[in-house]
Amino acid sequence: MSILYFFLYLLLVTIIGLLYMGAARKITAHIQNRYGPPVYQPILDVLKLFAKKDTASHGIMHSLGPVIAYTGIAATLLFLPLGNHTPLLHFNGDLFVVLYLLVVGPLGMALGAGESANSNATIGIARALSMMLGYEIIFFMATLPVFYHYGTASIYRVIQAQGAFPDWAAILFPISFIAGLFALQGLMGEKPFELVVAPHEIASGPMVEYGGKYLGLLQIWHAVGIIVETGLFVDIFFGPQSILWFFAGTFIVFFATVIVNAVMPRFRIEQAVRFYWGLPLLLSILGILQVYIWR
Amino acid sequence: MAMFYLLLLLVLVGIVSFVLGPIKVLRNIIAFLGAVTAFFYFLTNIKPGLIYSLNIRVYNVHFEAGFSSMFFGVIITALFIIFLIASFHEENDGAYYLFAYLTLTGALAVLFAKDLISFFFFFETMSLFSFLMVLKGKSDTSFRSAFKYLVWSVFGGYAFLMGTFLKVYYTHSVMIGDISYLAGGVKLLILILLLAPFAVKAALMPFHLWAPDAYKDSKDTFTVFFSGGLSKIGVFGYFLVLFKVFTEIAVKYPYFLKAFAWLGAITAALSGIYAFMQDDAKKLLAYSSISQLGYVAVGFGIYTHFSVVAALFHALGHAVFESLLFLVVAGVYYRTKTTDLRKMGGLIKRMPLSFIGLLFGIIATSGIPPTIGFPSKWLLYEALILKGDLLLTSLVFFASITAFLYSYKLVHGIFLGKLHEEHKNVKEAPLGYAFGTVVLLVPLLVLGIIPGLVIKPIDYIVRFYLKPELGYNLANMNTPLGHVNFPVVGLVMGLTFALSLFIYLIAGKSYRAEQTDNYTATEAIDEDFELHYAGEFYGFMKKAFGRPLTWSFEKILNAFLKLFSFLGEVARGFYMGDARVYLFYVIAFFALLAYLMGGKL
Amino acid sequence: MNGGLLFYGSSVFLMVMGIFIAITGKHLIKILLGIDLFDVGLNLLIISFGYVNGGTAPIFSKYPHIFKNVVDPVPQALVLTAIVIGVAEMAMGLAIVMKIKEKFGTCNIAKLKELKW
Amino acid sequence: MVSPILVIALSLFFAFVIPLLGMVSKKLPRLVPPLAMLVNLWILITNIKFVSRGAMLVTTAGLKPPIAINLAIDRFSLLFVILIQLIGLLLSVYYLSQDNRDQRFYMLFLLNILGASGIVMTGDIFNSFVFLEILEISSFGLVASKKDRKALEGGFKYMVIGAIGSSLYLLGIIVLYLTTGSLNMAEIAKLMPHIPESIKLFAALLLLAGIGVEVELFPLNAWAPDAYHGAKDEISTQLSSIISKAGIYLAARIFFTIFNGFYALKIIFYLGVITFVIAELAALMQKNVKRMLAYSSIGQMGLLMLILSLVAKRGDVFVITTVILLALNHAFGKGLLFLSLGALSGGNGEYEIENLGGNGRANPLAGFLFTVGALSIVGMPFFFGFWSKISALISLMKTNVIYLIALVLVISLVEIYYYGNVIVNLFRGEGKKYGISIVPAAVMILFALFVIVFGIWPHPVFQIAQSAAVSLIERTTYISSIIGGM
Repeated sequence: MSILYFFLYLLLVTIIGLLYMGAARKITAHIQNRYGPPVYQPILDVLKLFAKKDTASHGIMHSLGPVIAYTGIAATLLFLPLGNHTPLLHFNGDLFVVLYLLVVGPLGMALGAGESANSNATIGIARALSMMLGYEIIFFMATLPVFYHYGTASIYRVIQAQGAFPDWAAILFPISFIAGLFALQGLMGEKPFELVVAPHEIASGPMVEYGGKYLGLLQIWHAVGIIVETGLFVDIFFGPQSILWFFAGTFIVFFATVIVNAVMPRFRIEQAVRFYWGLPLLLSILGILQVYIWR
Repeated sequence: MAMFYLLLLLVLVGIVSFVLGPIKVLRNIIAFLGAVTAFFYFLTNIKPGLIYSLNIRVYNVHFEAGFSSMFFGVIITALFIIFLIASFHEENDGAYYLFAYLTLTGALAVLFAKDLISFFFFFETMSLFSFLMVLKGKSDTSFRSAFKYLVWSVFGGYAFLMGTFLKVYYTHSVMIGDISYLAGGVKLLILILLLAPFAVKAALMPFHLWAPDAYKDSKDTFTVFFSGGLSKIGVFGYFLVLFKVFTEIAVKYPYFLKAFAWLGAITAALSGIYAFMQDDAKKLLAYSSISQLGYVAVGFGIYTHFSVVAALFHALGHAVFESLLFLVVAGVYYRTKTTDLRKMGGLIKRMPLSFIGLLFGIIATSGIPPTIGFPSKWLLYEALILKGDLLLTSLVFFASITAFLYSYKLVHGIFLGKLHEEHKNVKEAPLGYAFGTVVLLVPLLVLGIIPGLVIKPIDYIVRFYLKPELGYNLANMNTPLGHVNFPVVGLVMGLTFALSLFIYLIAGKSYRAEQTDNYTATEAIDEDFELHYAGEFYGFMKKAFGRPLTWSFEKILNAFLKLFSFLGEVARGFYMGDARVYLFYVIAFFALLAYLMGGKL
Repeated sequence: MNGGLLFYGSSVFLMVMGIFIAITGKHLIKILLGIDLFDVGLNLLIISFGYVNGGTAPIFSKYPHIFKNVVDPVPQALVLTAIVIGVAEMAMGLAIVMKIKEKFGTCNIAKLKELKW
Repeated sequence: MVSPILVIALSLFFAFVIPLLGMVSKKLPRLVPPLAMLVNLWILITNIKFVSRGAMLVTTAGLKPPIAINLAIDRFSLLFVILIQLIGLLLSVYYLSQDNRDQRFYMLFLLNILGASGIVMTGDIFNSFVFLEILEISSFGLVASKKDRKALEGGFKYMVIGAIGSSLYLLGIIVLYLTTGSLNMAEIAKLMPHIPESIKLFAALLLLAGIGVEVELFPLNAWAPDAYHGAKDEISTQLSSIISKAGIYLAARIFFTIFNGFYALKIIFYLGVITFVIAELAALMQKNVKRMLAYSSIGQMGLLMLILSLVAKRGDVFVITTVILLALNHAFGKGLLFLSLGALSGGNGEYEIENLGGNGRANPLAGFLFTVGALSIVGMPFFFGFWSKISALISLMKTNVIYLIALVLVISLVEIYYYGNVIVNLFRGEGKKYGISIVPAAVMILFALFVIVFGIWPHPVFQIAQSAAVSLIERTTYISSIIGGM
């Protein structure tokens, strides 16, 4: 029974993620003075992709790549508290479990895309991994003061320790929060850090050789990814006390990134990495200093 | 006595395999049986607390087996068997096995040594014979590397000897024992000197310069033992010095520990960066090995109960996954005769087992659950945050991100991408390599899911010295900060994988496409088209990081060498005259003496 | 210390001259001669150490009471040995110089510069 | 028991028999030195059990000391004379395989051994001068015996310095004689407390000049690299294994037994340190392996003298034991290095590292032996050098000069550096193959066996060295056993 509950939970989050993607397209379209597709369009896309026959595969790892990617993000989701709502098998959602599981997704995609022997895909992966050297560390450093302040490594306990509006970690640690926002933009792979996919340069990068059900899996990976990434951010900085607040928070954060995405141009890869090693790094270090001073 | 018999057995097996050198089959059988016998003899007969003194008249050699020596001894001996089985595929002479066995003898004796002089003796033995092993390496540059390795190891050994003499001078005892009661700064000096050889063995920056070259140029199978096994002597030494020789170090020298931890983190981070800039698989792995050992140093530097548990667990993990990676690369070299990432690619279809080995190896290296790399990293982070050094934590985290970068570069360079024409008919690595790969995969996964199996003995080692803070049973680990149930993590991953696989299977069919059947905009591609992107893989990082990447410890070392060469030139200049000049020296010498002693004459 | 200042002075002068010649000389034989001069000076010095003003030779005699003022015999014996040794040394040295002349074609010490590296 | 004086007498006899035999047959002279050494060794071995802690007195001309010339042999001297004769035997066996030698060479060789043995056995200080001169003159000849430009140049340099040094040594003896009225070592030692300090210092400095040349102390050792470099490999072996050992003995005997420590040892201490450092640093930059070995040899002697001088700080048996161990390691290890270098270079004088590249691989035996020698000299475990080096460090610790341990270790690292460089180069690339005949190979293997066997089981050597050291340390016993009561 509980296993069924799991599947339903996962399905729900996937659908919500897809709806977010649709919303993003709609928002972008409005900013660019277009009408845009309906919000549920991504769901239709995914269904269509899954239904497609005759998909090209370059080998076993190429096929398994998207599977592993979705595995990784789904497992992460199961360790991430959605506000005060926690899945069955959680143990207070330890930060490091989440952070390390979060990498499984990109790794799976990278392994799969690598086997296709398409240089575009490989370049995309190289960019993705290099970007991690930028945003992951900033994200980590931005969240560290929060965990240190509340004396726990559990995301769930961090949420519980925060209260309603003025007790948010975002307000306690504004500098870290801003650094975290920078990192989130990279984590989501939105412009100006949209280097991995970069359709105009490397033909959507790792995705270039994927079609049909593989692309479908990657789509739902991306959809859950949106929830997990923004959710992690919201959990840590806003401490949502209910699942509704959680989704509201994620949507607001996502909305912000989408707007930035819509109006920004794209960095070059070395610019992006170097950017992260500038101001955001400084901010995150300042955030750490702040928690030291507070204590 | 058991310890002595064990060492004697190893020496004898070494000599017998040397004598049997040309008769290959018999030699291999003897060498193999010797290693296996030693392993089981170790497991059955050597118990913690066993003491033995060997009187060689001139000097008493004292042996004692402790929990820590048991722990490391089992790792080293087991890896030796794996190395040995794989090495039978290579062209080796009898002397190779003699040196290998003597290296093992030295390493085990170091673990057992109870007094500092024997410790030095066996440490030098190990260094000497492992130097000879590197000297017998495969490439033309192995000579240079072996030389470097020798000088560095001996440097470490001599620093240790200096520390020993200082210790004996002030305490009048050569036994390895507490010297915390000593007063003054000399203790700190002794501490640094005693740690030096282990920093060299465990390739802690700035003592790591020998490692990339020596790992690269030693024979591939030996590197498995070299990197996985012998570096454990360094970790053992950290433990020995920081716990057995200095029990109050955390109170007396907290800043030393802090510096040590930072050094470890810098090692981990910088080596990670160097690693993903390499284009040679073995060199990449060498830097990765250095990087991983950096975490161990961090664990020791934090000096709390579960940071040390994490360090020791990570040492075990390093032995497992780094050996696995080196073994797979050795197998690949055996088939393709290259370790250059740019010249390989697409081997996944030809060497699937090696691919699986490497895949799990890099997953463990990156610390992704459910593999052996995860529990130690998790514990380490908990310890770091609990300690409150957030910048250090960030540096360590940075280092573990570099692990993703070099890991992927490795697996992509060898197994993914386009299969090269000349590797079209490559076969799976031979049995010896495959055996090691499969054997190493077992602890890699089992200990990742049930780390409690070895946390218990490790806790036994550490509990004696530090207040136990870590709650654990077979499945769970509890720290004041958090709690992880490792089997559940594994289970969740398994479940979600099943789900994803289910989605994959119910969705539409797919067909197998050729590698040339690719999207390349309008470019027409054929077999000759270079699809494999492996060289300059992270080339743009040079632009991003710029100058710091070109900094290197080697420059400092070179300046030092230059100083010595200058002094040497000056000294040599003295001996370049003719007879009259020499005569003048004599007279001048007496004139000087007469002047100096003028008052006394 | 019965020798006069003259003996000591001249022998020390000889020694210093010998060393000076050996250090400044360019010709191999000149250097050898300098060393020899040094030896001679040394021998003279030793003799003069044992010298007794107005003394007689240290010879065993039936009438020991006549020879009250006997010079010390030991230095003389030593010097005899030293002279012999000096000769041997000179012989060896000159032999080497001969060979050097044969091989190098010169006796200039500044040209003997094979041994540097 | 056979009188040890026969060692000297027979050597002399054999030396002068050689030309006569040479008239009979070209091949006979070659056989004389081994025979002489064997007889000598036999004589010495029969004497072992008669030599007790004190000195065994061998009188000449039927007169008791302090009047006549006599030999005074204690265990310390016996050890050194046996060492010298043993190495002499090994070397003379080595010469058996070479048939292009002049008979005069064998005479010089025998005289050289004779001089060294004489220095070690004599109880008369002037006699030691005579033997020193015999030793030196014959070694000039030996060095120059190669008769090429380098050998002649080295020989000439050695001669100039040696002649001046020994003359100063003679002057020192005379000064001692004038103040004590005796030439007997024991007698002088007995009277030493009565000599004024300034005279003592003056005499000591002069004696140091003569000995310093032999033991290659810093400003007096400039000849050494040239002589070692110019000479044949076997002669270099002889220089390092025999001649310098006689020098060490003389230094110990004079500055410890006669002067009883004193100021001179302090000078030796500083000179030893300087020698050690400068020579090893000079070796670091040396491209010519033979000259490098020469510098290393000088460095080793510096270490040895520095340890020897520590006996002044505390008359410790262990210090002298260490000196003996170092001397043995140097004698066998360095001898092995020179001989195997000869085999590696094929005897054609190409000693540059580049020219030797790969020769160790082409000539595995010689390469192995060179490696063994080098590892022993640098003090690697399982070689005799390990024990001597550890003992040296323990001596330094026991005498409270702990900072010198650091220096010795740093310099040892330098040693490792240049020896390691040579070893690594020997096995790199393709080298030239030279044959090695069985006799030299056997001799080298014997050298190597000493280093390895006693490296694994050092106890016998330690015991012998210790009893010899005890014999030296107890100087009152030595004195009273020669001239009675003190």
